[in-house]
Amino acid sequence: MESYLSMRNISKTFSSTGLKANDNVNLEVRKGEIHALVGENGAGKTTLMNILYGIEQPDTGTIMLSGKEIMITNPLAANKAGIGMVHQHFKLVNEFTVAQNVVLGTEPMKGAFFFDNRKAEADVAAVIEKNRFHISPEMKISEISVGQMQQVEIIKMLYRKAELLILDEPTSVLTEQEIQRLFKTLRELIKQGKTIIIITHKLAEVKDISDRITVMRKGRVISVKDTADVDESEISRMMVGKSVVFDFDKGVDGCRDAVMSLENVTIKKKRQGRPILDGISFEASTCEIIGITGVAGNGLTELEDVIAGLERISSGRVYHNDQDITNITPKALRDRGLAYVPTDRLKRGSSLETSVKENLILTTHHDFMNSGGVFDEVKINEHSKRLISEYLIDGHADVPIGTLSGGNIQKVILARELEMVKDFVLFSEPTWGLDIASSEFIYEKMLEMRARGVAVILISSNIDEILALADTVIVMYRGRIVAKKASGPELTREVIGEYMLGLKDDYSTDDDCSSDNDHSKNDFKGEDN
Amino acid sequence: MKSNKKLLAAAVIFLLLITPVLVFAGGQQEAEPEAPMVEKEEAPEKKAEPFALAVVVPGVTAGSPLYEQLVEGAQQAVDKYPNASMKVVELGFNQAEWAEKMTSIVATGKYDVVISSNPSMPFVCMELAGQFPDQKFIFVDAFIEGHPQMASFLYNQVEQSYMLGYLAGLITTSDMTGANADLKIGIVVAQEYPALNKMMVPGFLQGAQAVNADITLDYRVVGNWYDANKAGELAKSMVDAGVDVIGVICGGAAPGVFEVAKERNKYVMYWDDNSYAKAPGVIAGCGALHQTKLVSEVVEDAINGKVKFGTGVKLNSRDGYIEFIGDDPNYLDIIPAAMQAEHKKVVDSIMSGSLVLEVPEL
Amino acid sequence: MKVNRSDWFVTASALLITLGAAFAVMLVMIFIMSETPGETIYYFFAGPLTNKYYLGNMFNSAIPLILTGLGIAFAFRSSMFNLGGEGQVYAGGLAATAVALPLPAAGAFFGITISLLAAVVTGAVIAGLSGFFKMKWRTDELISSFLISNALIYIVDNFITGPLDDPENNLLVTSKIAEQYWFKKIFLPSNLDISIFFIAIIAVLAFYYLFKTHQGYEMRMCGLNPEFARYGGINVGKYMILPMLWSGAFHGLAGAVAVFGTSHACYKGFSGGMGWNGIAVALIARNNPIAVIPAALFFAYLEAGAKSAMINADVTIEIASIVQSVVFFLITAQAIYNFVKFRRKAV
Amino acid sequence: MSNGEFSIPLIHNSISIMTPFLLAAIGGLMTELGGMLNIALEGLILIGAFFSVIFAAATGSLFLGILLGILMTIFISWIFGAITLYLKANVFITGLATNLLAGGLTAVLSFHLFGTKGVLMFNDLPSLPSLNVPALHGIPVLGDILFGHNILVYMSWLIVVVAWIVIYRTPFGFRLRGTGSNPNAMSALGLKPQNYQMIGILISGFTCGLAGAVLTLNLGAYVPNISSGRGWIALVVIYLGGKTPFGILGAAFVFGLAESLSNYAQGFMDIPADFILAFPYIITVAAMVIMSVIQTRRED
Repeated sequence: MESYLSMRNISKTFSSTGLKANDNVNLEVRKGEIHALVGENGAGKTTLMNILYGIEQPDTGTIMLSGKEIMITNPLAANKAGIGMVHQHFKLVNEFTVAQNVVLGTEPMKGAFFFDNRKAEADVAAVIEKNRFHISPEMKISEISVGQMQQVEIIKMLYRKAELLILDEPTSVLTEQEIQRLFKTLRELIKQGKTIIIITHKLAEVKDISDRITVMRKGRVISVKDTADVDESEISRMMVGKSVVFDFDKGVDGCRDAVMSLENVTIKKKRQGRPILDGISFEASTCEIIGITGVAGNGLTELEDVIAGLERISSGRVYHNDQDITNITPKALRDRGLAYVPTDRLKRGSSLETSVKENLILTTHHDFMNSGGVFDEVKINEHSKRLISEYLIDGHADVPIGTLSGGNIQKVILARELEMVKDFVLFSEPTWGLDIASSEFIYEKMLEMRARGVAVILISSNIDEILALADTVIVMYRGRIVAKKASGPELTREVIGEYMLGLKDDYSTDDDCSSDNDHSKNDFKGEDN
Repeated sequence: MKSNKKLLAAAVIFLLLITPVLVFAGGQQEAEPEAPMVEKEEAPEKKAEPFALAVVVPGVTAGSPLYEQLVEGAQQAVDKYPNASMKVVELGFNQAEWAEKMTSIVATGKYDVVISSNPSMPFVCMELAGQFPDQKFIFVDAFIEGHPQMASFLYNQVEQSYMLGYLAGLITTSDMTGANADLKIGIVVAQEYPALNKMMVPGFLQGAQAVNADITLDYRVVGNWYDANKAGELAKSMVDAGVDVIGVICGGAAPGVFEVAKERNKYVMYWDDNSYAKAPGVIAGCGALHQTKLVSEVVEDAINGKVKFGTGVKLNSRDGYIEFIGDDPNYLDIIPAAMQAEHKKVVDSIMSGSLVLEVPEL
Repeated sequence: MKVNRSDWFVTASALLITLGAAFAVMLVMIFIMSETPGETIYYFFAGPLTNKYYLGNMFNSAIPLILTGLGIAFAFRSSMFNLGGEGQVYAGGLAATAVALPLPAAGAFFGITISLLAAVVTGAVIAGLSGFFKMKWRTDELISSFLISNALIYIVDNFITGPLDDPENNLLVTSKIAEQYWFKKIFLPSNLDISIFFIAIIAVLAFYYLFKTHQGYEMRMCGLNPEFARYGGINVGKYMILPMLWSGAFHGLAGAVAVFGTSHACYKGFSGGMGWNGIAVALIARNNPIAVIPAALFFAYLEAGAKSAMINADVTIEIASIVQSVVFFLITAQAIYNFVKFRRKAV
Repeated sequence: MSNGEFSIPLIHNSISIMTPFLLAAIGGLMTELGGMLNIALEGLILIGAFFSVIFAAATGSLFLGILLGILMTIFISWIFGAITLYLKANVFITGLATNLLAGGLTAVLSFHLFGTKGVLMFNDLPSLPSLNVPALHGIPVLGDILFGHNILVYMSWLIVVVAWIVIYRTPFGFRLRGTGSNPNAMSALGLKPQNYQMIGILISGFTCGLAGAVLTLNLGAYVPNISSGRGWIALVVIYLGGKTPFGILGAAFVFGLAESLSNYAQGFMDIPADFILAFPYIITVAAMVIMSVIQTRRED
């Protein structure tokens, strides 16, 4: 079958790092297919797609589209050629509405000078209608959920009449249900004659959605296969050289003493009708991983902040070892031994311009003083050297942490936090965007903590992760706990999914339930039509 | 941390580099102390002893009539003598730097005499004079007595201000087109300084009150010497408060007052210089200090070695260095003849010495 | 290490390019404006170094710049913007003078100590106020420090020309402080005084404080990434006030040192430019306390050169500001660094 | 004395005082929205002040003077922008550099062209025409306050409205805001954030040129340093005005009123002038702190 897109002999070396990101790569994509580009982090997938989208220029190689060689010098040229890309990290202007974000750069005009906002909204509404998205064009980005933000990114490209759509790790921030929605949308787009390239390293999804697969490793193409011809472990082998399956032991019985407990924790903000957190109560106990999940925008972030002491609560109590620690400062909490691996590892978890060494001593720098009150460089160097080898961090102690790969940054954070663990640790989205090997490393550490008797709180929107690790699963919906269940065979992703979407609720009166469901701008309204 | 080590190294190297320069410069200086760089061009065809004059402007020449005249007067004198040369140096507005800059000038050893114009200059140069006992200073618009290296000439600014104040008083009590019923005159100053507070403002008010003791003075400060728009706004608010004659002692900010006076048909009094032409029809009275003449004479004396150092001279209007400009066509146009006559009487009585206005202790 | 040395080279080369460009502009200007360009160039570049008096004064004028530079570096390292340097220097100078004047007979050590302390505290309180507003109500410290400083300048003016004015002279200046407080001159006939050694030590201590103590570490972390700092258990609010206190303290000290070392009295407007130039010095030094010393010297050199050229040759002082502007335009230009880096790679 | 009769001229004068702040602040807003702090406003005003009056004197036409003065200011702002954006220099330092350049350049040119670094008087220059609509002037109070200003005052109001339209109703303003808010969103779509920032800087050159023209053409004279810190105040006005054109109009008026009040206060308040001169700054900082207190309260 004739190739729709063919990228030939693409090579790219980054001058700043000397890294050869793409080494003579060939990619063939057929019209009307969903083509999965898989590989571990750093395999060169994103670079290849950035070249296709005109963000990077290749050192060598040619790009042919519908049999014609094209030059793609910038994203505008890519748009013109009918290529659109949805980035892993959304590129949206928070202050603008959905419609405004979509039309940015190709605004509909009223007369020669004026931007026609009404027409923008109408045009975007038409695109939304046609592709059956569920989002309102006049809402501001700051008001919508992560899943909806991704829809906006896709709408942006459809509005630009993209025929070939590139999606970079589109599912990394989505819930199971949102992923299914996305896939439905993608299939819909294929029906309309579009072509899609999807970058991912989640094997189940590859199997589920794609027609063909190109596997990359270390800047080269390893293999091109029809999806039907391979199974997950085979893909995985091609990606990393070995097969990976997550299957961990559950926690030991007994040894369950409450370490940290929340009682009726509530956050109310002025001018917001519904509390952001509403009567949250649970206990994190020793020898246990407690998994908290939910769709983004339902209170996970706030709960993370509350546990970490970064957000004040309006009412309720928080206890640590039976001592009231409600609304104490993050510093006081740290002094009590809170170890915490945050969701936002780039903004919160690390200081990008600071050296790895200095990042490693954030929470413990008081311990590195010599008698004169001055930093003991020798001690600090030994400390960082030890952690770098212990946590398999690929990077030098003296370079800014921002120059490390995402997985290595996460390992630095992990090393720092786990070094100071006393009796409880909080992980939030610990494997977000990481490759399999790094994720596995983190899971091992987490289990190691549990084995040591530490109370582990795992906040994650990744259901697989929750199911694989958590001994107790808590599901949040609209700021409330809607389910708290011990793990077991009957707790499947489907069950959790129903709770996440508010379809089931173990803790509410009927009144609450009905009022929950008629929320007009609900993302998932009319889900199954 | 790396980058800091790097910068630390840079700092150390820089200091190492600078050290020999420092040592070298010091050594050289000791070898030939006080060795000035001799002006090579001055050497040929000299019959008389060469005479080098430094004209030091404590501030900026441009925009200040007195400093302009200082430079002009010195130039006139120097031009007459081929053996004489001069160099103008401006000290800028930061008084804290004056002494240092003055020292730099004197330390060159190039200049036989330093001339400057400002009541504060004797004080600025006092310490310096001790360090350089051969240096001679001449100060105009300043007073110091008994210092062997210094000669000084002080204008009786009370007289000038009194003349202007008297005219202002006449105008505000008159029925001239711009005058109103309020017995109010005003003055806009850039900043407050001793000569202003002790001679000029009191003299101005005294003159006005000699016309009518009920006249009051509206006194406002711009805050700097250059914000002409602010001066204009102040003038507007004064006019709104009933002022019809405004004295301006605010240097570069004065055009703001001129503009407002023009718009609102009010009158301006101007010190130290015949400046009627700067705002015809608006400046109703101008005093003048004949600094050009004074400086030219003094410098000539200096070139001929005739200046008596150690003296302080107070110059009154009868000495011919202070004057009210009463013959300018602009003045004659604006002021009614009767008023001119009345004003002339007072001016004459001061010039003749029958009305004595003492210079206060500065 | 290898990487390091090449970075060194890049920084130095980029600096040379910048200075080269400034030099070129300078030459062009001198050739246009001066009738004796050779002489002017000589006095501009060599002038400050050929004569003990100029050289000493150049170093002397670097002293307050080092302090204000340190003050700004501390603030910037913590991502706090102190635009109120001018007023803080001025108020510091006044405070020191106001404390020293009523103590004409106290011992030198005691008098100097409490005067400097007064200056440091005054500066710190003024700048700290902006930090406090920021911590408490998120008031933009950049604007508030600037406004407070502007208001203060007038108020300090009033003290100098009013209550503290010296009736003996015709200057806008306070009375002279007692002679035992004057800092010892070390390089006569210039004004350079002993404080330069102390200032150098202060710069080194500042470096140690910033990079080797836990408070310095916390301050820097707050500056680089406040969320990270808060997450790590650092009291971020404290580091909105503390760096401003330091910054103001350095500025206040700069004012006091200028008075006690050079003018021995508080002149109206003596601080003019010290605050602004401190910002430039700090940025040229990339907010490194030790690099502040050469940066301040460089700055002082440019000023001294212009002064020397003005006094000895026939150009006006403004030529210095044009040359300075060229240096400022290019000194932080990333593209020049990248250019040198790229060329180096290509070789 | 300090009663009713003063309030009308007081407000009338605050309008003329606020005009340069307002103009410079609107230009500064354009760079601010593009995500850059524009320290250079002060220098740009000075450039505009100098060139507009000397060009006006040279051509004998106010219009040409303003036009050429603005062009010159735009040129200087282009240098500032090009070095900042294309050579990737620190915007704060290049802003300071622009201010230094403005001071140096005007002095050197003034010395070379007119032989003085001091005041340049151009007595033959016509003064700026003012707008008087006799019919509307009759409206009590408001008529007295709103009319009788020079045309540049009305132009500044027009510019506020145009700025609002440009910022909120044109693709340019839309992209400019996008640039300041998230430059990555712009570059991901192939739009170059620098281009919009550059235009923002050039607009600030335009309005600062006009602000400068107000200062000198009002007087028919140029005084060195005539900008007298107005660019810095403009920066304050941008923040105080909440970074919106009409907010800036309000903030500029507040500052103008404070300044005007202090001018009038010198006449009847028996406290040292220095304190009165400090007054506008104290008022502004107090207003700023109070505003942030209110805002924090509201958010909690």
